[in-house]
Amino acid sequence: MPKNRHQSLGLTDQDVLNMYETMLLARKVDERMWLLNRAGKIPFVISCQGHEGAQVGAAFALDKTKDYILPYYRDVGVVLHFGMTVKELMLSAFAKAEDPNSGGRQMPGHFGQKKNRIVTGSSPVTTQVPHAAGIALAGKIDKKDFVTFVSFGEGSSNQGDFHEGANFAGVHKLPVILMCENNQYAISVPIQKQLACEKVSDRAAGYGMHGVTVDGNDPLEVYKVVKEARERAVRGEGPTLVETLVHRLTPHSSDDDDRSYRTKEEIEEAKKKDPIYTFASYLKEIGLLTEELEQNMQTKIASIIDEATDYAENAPYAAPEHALKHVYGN
Amino acid sequence: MPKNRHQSLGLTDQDVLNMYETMLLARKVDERMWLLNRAGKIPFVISCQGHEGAQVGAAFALDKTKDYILPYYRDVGVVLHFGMTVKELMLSAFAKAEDPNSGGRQMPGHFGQKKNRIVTGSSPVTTQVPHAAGIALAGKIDKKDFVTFVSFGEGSSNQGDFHEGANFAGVHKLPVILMCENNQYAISVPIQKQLACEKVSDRAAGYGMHGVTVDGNDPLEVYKVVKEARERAVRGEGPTLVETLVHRLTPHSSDDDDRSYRTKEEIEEAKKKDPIYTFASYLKEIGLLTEELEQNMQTKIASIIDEATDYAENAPYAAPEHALKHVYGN
Amino acid sequence: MPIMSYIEAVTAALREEMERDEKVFLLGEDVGKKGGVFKATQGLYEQFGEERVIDAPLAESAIAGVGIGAAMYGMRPVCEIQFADFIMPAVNQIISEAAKIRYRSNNDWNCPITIRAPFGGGVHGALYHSQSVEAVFANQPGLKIVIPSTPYDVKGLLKAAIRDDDPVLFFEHKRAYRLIKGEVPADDYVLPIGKADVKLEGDDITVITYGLCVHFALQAAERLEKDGISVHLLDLRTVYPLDQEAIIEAASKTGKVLLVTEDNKEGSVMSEVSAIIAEHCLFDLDAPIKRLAGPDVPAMPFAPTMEKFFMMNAEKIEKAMRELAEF
Amino acid sequence: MPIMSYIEAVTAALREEMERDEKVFLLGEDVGKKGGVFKATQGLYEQFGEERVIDAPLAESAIAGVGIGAAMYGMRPVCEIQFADFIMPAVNQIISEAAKIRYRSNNDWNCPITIRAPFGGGVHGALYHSQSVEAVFANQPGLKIVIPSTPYDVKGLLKAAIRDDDPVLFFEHKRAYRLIKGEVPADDYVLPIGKADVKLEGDDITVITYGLCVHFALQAAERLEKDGISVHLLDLRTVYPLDQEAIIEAASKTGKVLLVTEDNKEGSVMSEVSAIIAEHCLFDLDAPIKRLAGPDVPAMPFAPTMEKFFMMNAEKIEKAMRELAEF
Ligand SMILES: Cc1ncc(C[n+]2csc(CCOP(=O)(O)OP(=O)(O)O)c2C)c(N)n1
Ligand SMILES: Cc1ncc(C[n+]2csc(CCOP(=O)(O)OP(=O)(O)O)c2C)c(N)n1
Ligand SMILES: [Mg+2]
Ligand SMILES: [Mg+2]
Repeated sequence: MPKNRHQSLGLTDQDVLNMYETMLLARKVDERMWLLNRAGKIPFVISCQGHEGAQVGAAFALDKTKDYILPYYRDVGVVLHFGMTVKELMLSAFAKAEDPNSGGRQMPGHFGQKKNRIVTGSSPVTTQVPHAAGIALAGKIDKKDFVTFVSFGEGSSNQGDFHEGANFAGVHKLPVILMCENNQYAISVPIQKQLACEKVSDRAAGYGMHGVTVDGNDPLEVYKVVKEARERAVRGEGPTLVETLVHRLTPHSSDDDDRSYRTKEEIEEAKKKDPIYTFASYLKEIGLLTEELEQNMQTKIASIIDEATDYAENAPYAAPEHALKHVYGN
Repeated sequence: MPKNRHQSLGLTDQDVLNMYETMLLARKVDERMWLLNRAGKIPFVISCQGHEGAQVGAAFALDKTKDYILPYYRDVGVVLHFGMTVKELMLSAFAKAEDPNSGGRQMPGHFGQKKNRIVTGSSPVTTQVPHAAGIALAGKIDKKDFVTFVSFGEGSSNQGDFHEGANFAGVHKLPVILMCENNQYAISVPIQKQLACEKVSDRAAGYGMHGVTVDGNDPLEVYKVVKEARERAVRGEGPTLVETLVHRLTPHSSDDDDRSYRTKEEIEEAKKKDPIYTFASYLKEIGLLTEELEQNMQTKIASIIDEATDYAENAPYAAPEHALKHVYGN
Repeated sequence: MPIMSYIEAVTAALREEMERDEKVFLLGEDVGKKGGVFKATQGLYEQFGEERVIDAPLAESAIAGVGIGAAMYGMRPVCEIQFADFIMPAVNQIISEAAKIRYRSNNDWNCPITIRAPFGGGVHGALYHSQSVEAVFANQPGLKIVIPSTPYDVKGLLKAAIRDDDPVLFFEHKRAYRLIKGEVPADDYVLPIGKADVKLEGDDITVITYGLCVHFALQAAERLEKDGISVHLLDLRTVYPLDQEAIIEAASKTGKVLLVTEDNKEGSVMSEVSAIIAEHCLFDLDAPIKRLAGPDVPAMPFAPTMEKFFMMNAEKIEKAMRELAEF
Repeated sequence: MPIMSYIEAVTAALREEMERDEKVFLLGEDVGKKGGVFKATQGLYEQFGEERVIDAPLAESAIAGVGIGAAMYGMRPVCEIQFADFIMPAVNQIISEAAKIRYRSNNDWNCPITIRAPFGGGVHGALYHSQSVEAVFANQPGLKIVIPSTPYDVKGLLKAAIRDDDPVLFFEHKRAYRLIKGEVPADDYVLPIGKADVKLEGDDITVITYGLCVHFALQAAERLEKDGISVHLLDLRTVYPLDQEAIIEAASKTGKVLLVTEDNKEGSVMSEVSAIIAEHCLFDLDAPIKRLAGPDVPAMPFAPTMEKFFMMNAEKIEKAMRELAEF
């Protein structure tokens, strides 16, 4: 009998099934978007594929009723758990007026939804790290006990804003969880040309914060360290830098062709560790995920996505003149 | 008989006397500038006082015939060794046309002199770190074997440009020596409000580079680590982050009054470790620095400074319309 | 009414807003214990504590970025950039983030941050402590840029900036800090952002300017008045977005327009003022639209000869006014 | 003469300059193995090796700053910013450093760097992959800003930029990359930076623009010609510092001026063009100086409806031209 690894983390059987379902949902939404893109129906996709274990593991370790999240463009798994619906993601992919992220103004992957404390993001990478520190600082002044969660790629951890934001959080011992989803590429540039340190988490020491590197294909590992980070944060012990090792299973985006800079073999190798399959295996091995249950999930997810796609495809665009609105308030 | 500490470093007796003389010269020039400022003759001073040990120790470890230096505003000791004369420093303090740094365009402390490979600097802190990486990269492409030396304060190591420049140097294993002169203050802000790490050199690991912290009051210690850093650099082993622990013995600048944010006792305590006195003691203890020699040095330095001051004071300003020149070449 | 210096009005506005609203806090280099390098925040650390008057690490992009985060949460951060010249590392946060937060989120989020910075020359600040930086930002919808000229305006406009639901850049002329004094009501008042102010009503020539140059223009106008030349003087107060209506009215009034800025000439906010006039009231003009500005060199040098050559003053304005009046 | 696309002309200029001068090297995100996200550097990594075609870490301030360092040493770096929108983190290096190095060192040092970036909209790039950023830099003496409109100009001006002894920002309209084709001589030639180019000689109205809009204006002019309206069209090519002489000449020629830019209206480089005209040839004008520009909103949205609303095109220009002609 294989070992139950989630119980000791305080996760119920239902919890881990929910985690799996969220991962699967993220994956399936993403796959659908590629189909829609290749069919010429949506102009752009940027993928979560391969990152779902890290994303969902982390998201479940947060308090989705009060924490603030500052996700980056791949974090479909994170925003789904925080309350963004598939329909809303599809509205964003189709750039429709009802898209809650931006009303069709931004590309998909630029998440933002105030009611769920998903903080609006932009394209220039890592600008959200100082924002996460700022929201945590505001919470401290305001005597609230939430934490902020901010994520980014390993290439992006070379931006000045990562450094300045991390340092600020460290100096003020702010309740910030910085999570790097290290997939070893920044578009085409491999990690050796991005960073000279062995681990991105080696950077934590320079900010006086705890740093840790985990297998991002394993949502339970990620859950554990993010939960610990959250506890540290709430205890007033300051920020944590969590590095999750993942693989990007797709090209960088729908505009990229990765054949020019990495081999098929490399991707095949990565696919063996695909978190969707490895986590499913675990759940099957311990007898939680039955054929039937999985089939039900697949069916349910397919119908959610179908419905969302139909809705979004048929939804109206914002009127042209709407472009003039909301430059300033009042 | 006290131990000779310089021989094993490959420094001759004359070398260490020269080091001391350079330190003393830097100190005396700086002291004169304060007098001139308080007498209303020059508008601004920013001081090297307390940093001379680190500066001169480092400068002597470099090859002044080929290395490029990117000093920061306190580095009088560094530029003196690299060939900038007291007269030139005074011309800069008086903002006169003949000032080789800027022709009177920049404040004093903004060093630059191409013939001595002192790279022109600006006021926004730490912009010179990527420049140092860039010059080192150029040298590598150009198959030269010089190193670049770049310095900055510990507060400034929080700027994005420090991070980005250090990372670039690390990734490309460039021959760059990054030296932090950590005097525990950024103007009025104490180090605990600037950094959360114990040592600035803790940041080195995040760039895959060697990091070391030394007593900046001891020019021999600094000489040793900078020399080692230079050797590593020349061997192709990449950059080093050297942190020197020093004290700022003056207010931040002639515009600052430090009584509002630090105690007299703190400064008194720091003065006990003043590198000028501690290094002089060492040289006296081992019998190198005699009363007579010191007297000669003092006399010589005083006359150099007097002469330079007179010259600079009487030198002409650039003509008003010179402000229009050199926006673009040709 | 009490007489205050320009910088005292800054401090008063900050103090009153912090007393009024717990959500207001300060963030910047040396703003705490030292009270700011110019003393704009003097006494506030003692009064409000280190949690609301925060000595930030030396990192401008974080000062802006942390402020932006706090503002999105609902606080009212007032960030100080020690010298306007050092706002450049924060440009990405200001332009890509603060300016676009409301728009990009389709009005879901907003960013009520105020960023203060001393700017301008004439203080032996040399290249990097003398710049006028407003033109860098004066083409970024979503931002507002306020540059007050008097202590009265400082207080009323800084309060308005802090209460504004959108990001405001608030540039204070550092030469004005102690030089310019004026009456400032002790009570609470705000002035509208986006509205220019007629400083002098006149018939012969129109001068449009802002910041310290308003005072130089007033001095020059006084001298002209003695010779019977009457000057209509408009203080822009908000340099972005501009008060088009006031500009058009002022220009049409006399038909002879002089635009004055301390900034370099090419690409300054005065180019936009000129373009507005040329677009809307060309046929009311009796003379070419004249601009008086700093020379097109990177920034003001340190040496007094060259600094003076660059810096605006009453004499230069007087000369240009007379030329225009005689046109 | 071979026909090339706009982007092929970029690649050709880079290749030829790298072959000509060993000091030329490339630095940017994905410029190496991938050949750039737009393929502007395709084949150069293979030809010149990874030491001269450097895939930089994702950090724009370092890309600019390392380039600046190398340029001060005497190299000729050509840095690529992947999208012009992402130049903002490098603003401090560009404005405080590159632009001021010669001036601040009193001509001792100089900085011959070229910074290339694709800009502009109409490619479903949304807010952060569509911006026109030239106005941020178009008031910084020490910089030159080149925006070519044709493949011929691309090659001649990019070569000139690389050989220039001062920093040049070289903005390439990304919509033009594959859309615009034209004859490009196979041999070596440079075009002068700082000189505008008369695209059409005409008598009725003057249109001044740059970049992709030149093509829209050409299309519009063609339609007007059928109705007997003759257009004088000036392509600025260098938007900072501006070619004043050419602007004055073009404006005076017809007395009716339309200025076109894809950028937001307030504070664009067209404001300066207007101000130059209003200052120098006011009395030659028969109509207000008209500006046609993007709306004053942060940037171009993603949804096709709103993108189209923002984006410039031949129809909008044609309409404005006709109105002006009828004035
Ligand atoms: C400031 C900035 N520069 C460049 C880009 C273009 N860009 C988008 S994603 C990306 C690579 C990011 O790599 P990484 O941080 O490793 O994240 P990943 O995509 O691998 O998850 C680049 C260069 C950008 N968005 N922002
Ligand atoms: C980008 C930037 N921001 C602010 C300043 C103003 N400033 C000049 S020196 C200084 C403090 C520097 O502290 P540190 O780096 O520790 O060096 P130190 O002066 O102590 O040697 C500050 C804030 C500046 N020069 N550049
Ligand atoms: Mg990556
Ligand atoms: Mg210090």
